[in-house]
Amino acid sequence: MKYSYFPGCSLERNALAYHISAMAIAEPLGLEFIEVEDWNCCGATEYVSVNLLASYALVARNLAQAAKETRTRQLVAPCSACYLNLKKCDIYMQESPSLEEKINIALAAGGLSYKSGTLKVRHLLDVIVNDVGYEAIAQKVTNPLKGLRVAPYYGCMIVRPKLGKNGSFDNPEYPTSLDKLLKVLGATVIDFPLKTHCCGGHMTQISESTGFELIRRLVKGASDYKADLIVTLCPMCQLNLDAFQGAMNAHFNTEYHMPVLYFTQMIGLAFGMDPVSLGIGTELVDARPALSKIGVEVPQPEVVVKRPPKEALPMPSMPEEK
Amino acid sequence: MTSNGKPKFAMYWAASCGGCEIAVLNIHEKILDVDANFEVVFWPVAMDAKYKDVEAMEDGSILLTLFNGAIRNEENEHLAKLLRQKSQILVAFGSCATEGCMPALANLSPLEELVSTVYSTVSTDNPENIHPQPTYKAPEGEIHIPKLYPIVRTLDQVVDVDYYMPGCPPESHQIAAVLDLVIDAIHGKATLPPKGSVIGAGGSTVCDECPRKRDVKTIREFKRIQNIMLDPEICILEQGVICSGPATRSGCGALCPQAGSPCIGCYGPAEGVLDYGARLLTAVASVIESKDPQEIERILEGIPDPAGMFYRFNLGASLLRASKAAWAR
Amino acid sequence: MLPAHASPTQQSLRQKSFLEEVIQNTPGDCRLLSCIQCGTCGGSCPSGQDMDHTPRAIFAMISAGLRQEVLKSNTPWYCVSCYYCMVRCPQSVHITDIMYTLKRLAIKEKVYDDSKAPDFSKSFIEWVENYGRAFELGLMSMHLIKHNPFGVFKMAGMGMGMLTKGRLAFTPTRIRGIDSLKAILNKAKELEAAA
Amino acid sequence: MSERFEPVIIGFTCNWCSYRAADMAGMGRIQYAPNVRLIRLMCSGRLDPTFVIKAFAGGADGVLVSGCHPGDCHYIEQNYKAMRRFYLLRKLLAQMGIEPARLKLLWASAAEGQLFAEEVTKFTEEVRALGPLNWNPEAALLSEQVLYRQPAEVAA
Amino acid sequence: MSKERIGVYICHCGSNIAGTVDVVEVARWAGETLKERGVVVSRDYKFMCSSLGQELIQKDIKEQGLTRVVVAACSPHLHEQTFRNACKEGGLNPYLCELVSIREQCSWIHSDKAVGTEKAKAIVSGGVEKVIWNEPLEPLRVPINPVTLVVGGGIAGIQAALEIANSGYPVIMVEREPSIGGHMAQFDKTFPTLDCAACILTPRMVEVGSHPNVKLFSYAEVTNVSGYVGNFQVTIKQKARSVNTELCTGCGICQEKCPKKVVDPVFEAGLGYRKAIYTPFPQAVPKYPVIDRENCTYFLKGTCRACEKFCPTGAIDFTQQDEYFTFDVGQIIIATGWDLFDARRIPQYGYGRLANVFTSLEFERLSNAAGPTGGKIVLRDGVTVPKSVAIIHCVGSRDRNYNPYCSAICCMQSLKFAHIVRERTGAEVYNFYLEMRTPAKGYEEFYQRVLEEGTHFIRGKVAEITDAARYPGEEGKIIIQVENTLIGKQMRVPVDMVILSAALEPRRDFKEVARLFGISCSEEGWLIERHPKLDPVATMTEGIYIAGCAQGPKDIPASVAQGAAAAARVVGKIQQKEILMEPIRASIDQDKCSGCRICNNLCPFNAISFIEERMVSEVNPALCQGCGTCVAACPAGAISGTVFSDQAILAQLDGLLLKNVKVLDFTPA
Repeated sequence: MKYSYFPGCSLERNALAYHISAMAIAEPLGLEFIEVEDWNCCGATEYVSVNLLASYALVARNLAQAAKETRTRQLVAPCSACYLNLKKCDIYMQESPSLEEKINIALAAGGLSYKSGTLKVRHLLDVIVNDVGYEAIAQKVTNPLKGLRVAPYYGCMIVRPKLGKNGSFDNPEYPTSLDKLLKVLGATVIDFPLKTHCCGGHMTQISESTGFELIRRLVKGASDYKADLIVTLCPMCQLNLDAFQGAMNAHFNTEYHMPVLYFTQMIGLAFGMDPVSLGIGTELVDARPALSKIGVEVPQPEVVVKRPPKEALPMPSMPEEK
Repeated sequence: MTSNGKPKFAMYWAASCGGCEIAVLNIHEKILDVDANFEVVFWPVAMDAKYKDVEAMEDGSILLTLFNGAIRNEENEHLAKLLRQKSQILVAFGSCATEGCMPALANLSPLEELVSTVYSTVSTDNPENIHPQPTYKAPEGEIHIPKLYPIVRTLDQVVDVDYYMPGCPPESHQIAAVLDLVIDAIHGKATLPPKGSVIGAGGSTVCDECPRKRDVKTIREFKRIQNIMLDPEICILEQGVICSGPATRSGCGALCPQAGSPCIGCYGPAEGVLDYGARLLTAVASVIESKDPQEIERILEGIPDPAGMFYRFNLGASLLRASKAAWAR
Repeated sequence: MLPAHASPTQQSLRQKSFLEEVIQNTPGDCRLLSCIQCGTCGGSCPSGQDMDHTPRAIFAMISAGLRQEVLKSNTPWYCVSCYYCMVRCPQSVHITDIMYTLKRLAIKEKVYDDSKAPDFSKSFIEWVENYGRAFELGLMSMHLIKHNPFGVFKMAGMGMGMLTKGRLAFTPTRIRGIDSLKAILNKAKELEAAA
Repeated sequence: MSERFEPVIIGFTCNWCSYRAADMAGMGRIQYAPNVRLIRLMCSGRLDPTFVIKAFAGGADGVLVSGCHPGDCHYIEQNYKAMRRFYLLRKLLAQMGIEPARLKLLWASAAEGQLFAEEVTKFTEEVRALGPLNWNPEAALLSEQVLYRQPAEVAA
Repeated sequence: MSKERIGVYICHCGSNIAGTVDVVEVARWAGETLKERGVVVSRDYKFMCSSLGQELIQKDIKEQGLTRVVVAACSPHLHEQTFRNACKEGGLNPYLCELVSIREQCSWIHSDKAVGTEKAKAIVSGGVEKVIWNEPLEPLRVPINPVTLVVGGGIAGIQAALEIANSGYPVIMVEREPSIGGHMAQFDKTFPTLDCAACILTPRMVEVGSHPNVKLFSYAEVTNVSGYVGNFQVTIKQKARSVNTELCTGCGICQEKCPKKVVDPVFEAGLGYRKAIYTPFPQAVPKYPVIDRENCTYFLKGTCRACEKFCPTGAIDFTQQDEYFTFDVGQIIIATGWDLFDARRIPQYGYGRLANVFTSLEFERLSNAAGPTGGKIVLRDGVTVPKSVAIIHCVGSRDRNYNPYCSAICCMQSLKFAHIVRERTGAEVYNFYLEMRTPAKGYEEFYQRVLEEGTHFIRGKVAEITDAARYPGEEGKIIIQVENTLIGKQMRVPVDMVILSAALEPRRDFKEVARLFGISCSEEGWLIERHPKLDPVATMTEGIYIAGCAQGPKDIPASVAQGAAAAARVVGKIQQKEILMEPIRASIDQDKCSGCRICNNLCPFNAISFIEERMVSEVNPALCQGCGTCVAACPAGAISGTVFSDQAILAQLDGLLLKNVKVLDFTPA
């Protein structure tokens, strides 16, 4: 099965682990991902806050680039925000011919065009559970995640809002596809009541206290349910819950230690792949104690601080460097 | 009144096959009554006459004109108008004049196609592909042929008609009866029916005169006559072959069904029916035995040419009259 | 002319234009007119506790024509785009889309009280417009310096962690088709301005 | 002002389901294309193909035939008869040059006001796309195209 | 030029028509343009259906000598009879009046006045052309069978059945469940008076069961309906009870001895158990139990027969088969009731996942003295008494995601629950409401009472119900998250128990019911009344009435009122002895008929027969229903139909296409 693949900015760097684990499991799952040529940022939730039409044009450029790929009409995005932006743009264009016309006028300025409905935008999870299917996944499991208590965490934009005639591929309030997948992998899956609650999005940048509170609720919830780790499918969720967990603990004077991994990493582990090849070890909240429960040994990662190359552009200075 | 005191009689043949003329002659000794009671002033098939003689007559000087044939060309129309002007009683005689008959089936095709079929298709031996020209310069001078109209019309679509006499051709006994009636009327022994009436025909439909045994009807397959051995006793429609009898005016004596062939509808619609084809269609469709759309469509494949089937004689007088291809430019 | 003692609400009710303005600036049929003030949105909102007004209250204020108060409110900037309100709304009001509309109107008129969130959005799109991709390190550091210089220390640990784990890039990536992208975005802005 | 072609459509409905569907659309104030003018029959089984043909011959651009859903007929099964006639009629009309899309069969229950309205609008657009029918065979006789000229003396 | 003198009347219907149709212009146009067609009077009037409007027509009939009348107003289904009667009283045969709809079919569905006006002209023109062909007719008289079928044995059906039976006429009642009583039998108390539901219902149930005029079929369904008002034929399927009711005394030993216990999803709303052989509750009417064959050990495994062994009268009959009975009835009342909204459709309310979230029906059973806990209000563990209870209004109602309508009873029901909880447990009660709707007699007073009892009222639609504790004090509780809209702040209220006042929904099989009885239902599935205000219990199908919640959500007083109203309509009809029917009939012209027999098997009512000796077909007018299918099928044009004759329809067609309008002041719409 061939798919156009839109990694999105996060997967280039902060969520590289998501990207490499997705690539690693693609082959055993029989999936072939063709990266969209010279893709650009989807605008996240920011661009539309400033300029409406340009935000759609920004997304539409990606659709136009992806539509050039003739071997497939399916566009898959692992990032929930990218997935929603791409899908929303395509569906709003279908629903409003005048929007479609305007977007195409803009695209034409860059030598591109896109006919809405050409591509079917999918989330990576949707593709894996529905196109590959639970049975096919089960057959590949060599190292079941037995004994590991996991909190399946979907976040918002994979299931909400309901767009177009078909809505989302899973229930917007109580999705179960990731639960089922993790069960197939052999994990003990908790009925996580906060599974579709918000990770805070960009709130850490807008209002720390608000952002940290949202992180706290989720980490506390998973911890109350005695989860060993949270499994997610969105780079933003992972970033907030993982990278900001320390700052959140400091803010509330708490001591949560709740690792956050991507579902693709969990699939890879169940398939018996090398944890490092799945990007495990790059999480800030150490997942090794949890993974040791299922006998996965992760070597201490090398600390690599890359220096900027010569061609690098000037950087704004960090205050501590002053 | 004419010189010999007898009322004048005319008969004309427009777009038709000539069968109507034969039918009139086929009334046997009755023809003598015609001669005894009428002075035949114009009847191109039977006697020599010139159009200009007719043109010279006084308006209304002909008592009875039997006009057979449809209006295909300019000459037909000219004569229809001329005879209307000169006649007191104008009868649309036979199927062509009343409802278009076979000539009007040409209304399913554009005129260009008809002409090219006649002069250019493989079955035509016309190596030099010569088509008739509207005008031709012969050494003797320029000659012309009448203009063909894009659609065929019935007589009453061109002129006012007093009576209609259906049939292809009208049955001789019916012709005789009509002539008797007119003769009686001349002598004051009978009154003519109201203007616009259909004469020389019955008031019901062909089944009324058909001796075949009839039961309720359910059709699961339409068959064509060449593919079936018809039971001589049983209603033909019940055997799956479309018989126009139920929708066709009686008066012929159900000749065709009696001879083992379905009625093809030459006597036209029953009294008060607006569109013959629609009535026959609705009757036939109503008795299809299926409730499944796909099966119905499959059964209907047994009627490959509904227009030709249901409007065999009546297309010219039908509500639609001609296919769009024929009339739309 | 209204009497001098007319309250701001009475004044604004007569104008009645803000509601229409919001509806017109939101794509599709946002169904704002159908709001029945049930509070499903306010109850569902993850950051609702920190908003000056719940979304429900904002809608009441919009229909009351309290333009300034609405555009100054932090409510839209605290929207995390989780879409809970939108899927739960019993009247199918496109709440999240309306929040985006309010942000755009506020930026256009620069009427917000706290510039932190608008600036974040603006810096984000600046990187996107110049490089075609988001650049987290640049964005986060610039944003922090401007709005929370002391918070930098709090975040420094996390930043260093990210750097050591190789999860932050030092340099932004520039897409090859940046000129084409710029042309597209400029054209889009031109079209929007014309409308 | 743009001169958009507004087709004239005659709609035949049964008294029990489809006319009530139209009533229902009205009661729900569902806005739909104004091009359809309805004739209420007791049952779609009352529909004589003559009516449809007369409508086309008389200037209609489209004809809607509407009744209860198969199996729901107020008269048990008469809508099946309408269905049989409809298919045969459509075949005949196609031969006459009337596009099958100008004749629509719509099953609508008394509860389906929304469906009725939507289908009418859809049908109107389909007929609009086909353009005017303007049925008028006599028009052919007015055309100036002459295939064979005929002088006065030719017959004599 | 028609020889008729036609009067045309255009109704404004207030602004219903006049808002989108220029009625004055239509009247002017008809008066001038259709003059040639015989129109001698053309008027517009505010409300044609008012007595003044009707008098206007009657005056013109007398003074102007009208021979035909066309009224352009609302749908003929609403007022055709009104205007026919008006004409009749004015001295004109009622069938010479034609009502054409320019409201449902024009003004209400268009917003452009020019378009609406032009369309209205065409519609009026169609009516004028048609009315010329209308013939004076007399309605047909048909005797009425005095037996009435009542479908559904809830409170509405019981009320209707008793009213009719007590008037001296026979009733057949069909109930799907083993006992009558309906939802009301499940309740403990009834608002606002807090009467014990069983105390007021049971005597009525007994009366139905023992009434000499009532024949009761429980555990039965109607499977077929044919015929027409006064003369329906209905088929009733009596499901096999596996109990011989001739022998059974209702002693209950079988239920005691039956070893198979199953959850009762119907009467106990899933909160309690019953046996495989059971009556839903002790006071069941009839008293005979039924064997639930899907759960009976004998039917599943072939052994057990405990009930048979212990039955003192030998009434158990495992071999019983479903039986079918056919009855002739004159009229039918449908009172099939409602189903509860499935609260699992709202995952964020946790029903089905959080043990202590209950539905309203579950709570009814929980609080019922005859219920599974004997009326003790406890948590799902069966022991713990809640200290705090949240009652959520509008669950699945007033929500476009589920049901857009208001379920009408939930506010009062929720107040009743609040009262019962306070009274029996002393718990803190929080009612989460959207609007408090208490419009009937004594309802607002009940609200006052509950307010004074100290129940907390929080205005806001609950966002979610969760067991995920966020703050201290929330652990182990169910937390209600909501915006208190009156203060504009989010709140989290931790409680022990939640009651969801779930929506009333149409019966799940509403489509089959509507189809079976040939009546219509709304998009949601509520059966539709003939007129929402003036004819709330009749349907568009003569002789079929609706009562209770089948027509829409309503409380017990309203259901009883409707049951009684339907009964009054039925009795009124019976007492007329015969009914007048539309004289829409087919007839065959014997001279034209050729006996082709095409029509012979087209009539589902067998009204057409073939007369062998004369070789013609004939229509029996007593059997003919007037569908007109044979008229449309006769190849000879020998069959004609009244009211909708070929000429009339073709004329209306010409009218709608404005074929006879010579003045070209018309631009097609």
